[in-house]
Amino acid sequence: MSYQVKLEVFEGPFDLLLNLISRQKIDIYEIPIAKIAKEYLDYINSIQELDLEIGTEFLLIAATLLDIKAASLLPKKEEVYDEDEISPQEAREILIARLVEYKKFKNVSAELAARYEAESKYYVRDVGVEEDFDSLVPDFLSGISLGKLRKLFLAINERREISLLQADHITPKPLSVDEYVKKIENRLKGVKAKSFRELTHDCTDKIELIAMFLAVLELYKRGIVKLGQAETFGEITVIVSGNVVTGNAEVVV
Amino acid sequence: MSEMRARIRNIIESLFFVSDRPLNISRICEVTSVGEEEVKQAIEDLANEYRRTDRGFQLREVAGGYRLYSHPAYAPYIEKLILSFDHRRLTQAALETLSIIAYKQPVTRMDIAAIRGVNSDGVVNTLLNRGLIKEMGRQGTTGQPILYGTTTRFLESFGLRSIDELPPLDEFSPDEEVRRQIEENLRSSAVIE
Amino acid sequence: MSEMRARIRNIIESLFFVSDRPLNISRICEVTSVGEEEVKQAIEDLANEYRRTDRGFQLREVAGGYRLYSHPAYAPYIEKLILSFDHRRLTQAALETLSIIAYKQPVTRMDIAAIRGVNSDGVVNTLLNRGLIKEMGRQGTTGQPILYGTTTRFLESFGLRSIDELPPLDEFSPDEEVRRQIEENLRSSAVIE
Repeated sequence: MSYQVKLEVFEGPFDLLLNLISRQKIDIYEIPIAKIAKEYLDYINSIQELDLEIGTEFLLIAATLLDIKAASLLPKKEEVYDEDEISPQEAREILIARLVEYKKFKNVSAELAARYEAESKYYVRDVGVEEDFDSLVPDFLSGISLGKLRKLFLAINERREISLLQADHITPKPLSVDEYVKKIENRLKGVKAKSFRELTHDCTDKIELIAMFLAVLELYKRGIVKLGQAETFGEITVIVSGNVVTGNAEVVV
Repeated sequence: MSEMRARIRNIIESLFFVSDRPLNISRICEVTSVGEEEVKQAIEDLANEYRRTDRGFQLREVAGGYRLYSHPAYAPYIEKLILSFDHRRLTQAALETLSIIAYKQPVTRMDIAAIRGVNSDGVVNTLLNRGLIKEMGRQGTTGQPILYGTTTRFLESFGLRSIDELPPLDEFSPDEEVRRQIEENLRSSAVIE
Repeated sequence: MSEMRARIRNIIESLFFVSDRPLNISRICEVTSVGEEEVKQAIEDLANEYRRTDRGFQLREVAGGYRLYSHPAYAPYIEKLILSFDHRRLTQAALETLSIIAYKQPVTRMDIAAIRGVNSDGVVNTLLNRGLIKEMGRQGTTGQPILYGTTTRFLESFGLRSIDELPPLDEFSPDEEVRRQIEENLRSSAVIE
């Protein structure tokens, strides 16, 4: 038994717009801009319902689309625009140019991703200086006070917290619960039970903990484990009760 | 191979073996007191030998120097042995931002946001933390915004010898079909039903 | 040498290449799913080959297994190379790692890497060699990773009687800018659907 929860995510308004455009089957008797503008707004509404913060950038593009749409619906007449005001026609040209430019980088980022993937198969030696040559490395502790050491530790922790929190709100990191299901299955191999704390000892961030918890629930649903908790907020025990079967589950976190 | 040539090759191999960063030819010349031509010859000898005998490692030119890497064919075994943190996945947002910085460097955060259409500060900070980009000074305009560029680690992580090795950006322009689709869909002069 | 035998030799060579600790035979069997006899054969093949061709490195049997070392004949060149490096980066990495071990001990290499965001094995080895940290047993989880803590020498260097005398962390409060950044990011952080 497997389940699928997937929310389409976009890297920004241009990404969304390109996606909507690529799905269109162009019909010359239709008014494309009206359709695109509607779909764009529908998407924004749907993510608002999901309580995701909407970037002002999304709204700005929505306004531009509505502007172009409005101009297309009004009877044709020569309108006069100020020099520093952008006409809907100009706004459209700018938008097209920006979309083309963005698409170029989106394309090349796929190429870079492939290179990164290929490169990940190469490992370097990271052994450090061999014992025999250790005396050539300067003394790390010279001029270092305890206060400095403490400061360093706090700085690393802080840097880490910020980078964990700075997950871009428009591009959440997808975690596959199935991966965590497999991880838990491996950790339960050959044992009767383990506490949730033991299972998650190496989780480095909250999102990962949540994914582990979802994975435990999934295993419970599949009848592979039973759960026990002696008291409220007490330790959760994961008890092996069935055979290991793998299915597919994906969730976007 | 002459004895001398083999000796130079072995000395240089030992240097690659202990180094935790790419070594360039001038540093090797300096350390070994051997001329540039002989060093180049030795590097070629080593690279050929590893290739020919299909060893567990390879010599590669990367980020302005040469460095030993494990052979990619054996990656699955190495992964079983060690845990790697340097190859954590990059998100689509990070890849897009990195592409922009790589091709347009030096760029400001505003330049990046203008191309992506979305504020990219969080992604820029993440890339800074991971050492893939760095500050390159400030732009001489109002507000003097910080300029960003890619690092040596970026080159290493993507297996590039230098930034010039990036494929030409023009090759990635959307094709005619996509352009036409964009134009048509944002057309305002459509027939009203 | 049969093709199979050469392949096993190359896989094992790649493992030695990336490993910063002695590897014992049973660990190699486990990682490669190859039998003990074949692994021993491969180790012998490698050692013979390095000896015969007088490479820049050697395979040595040390306490607990086998490990690659640079060839002692080339030590003068390696010394010159190490002296030519800028050690500021290493010092920074070493101090960061030491501060994590001091405050979070006992910790595994994985814990350290997770906190620093990069693989820190080389630095951990250097600190071990320097006698500032030591192994403190093994964690009772999968893989039984080694736990590290600070040594008496570490305490002595700072004139501490015990590790409890380390300055406490809690008096610290992040400055306003950082706090604001964290809060803002929390507000926009991801949700699970």
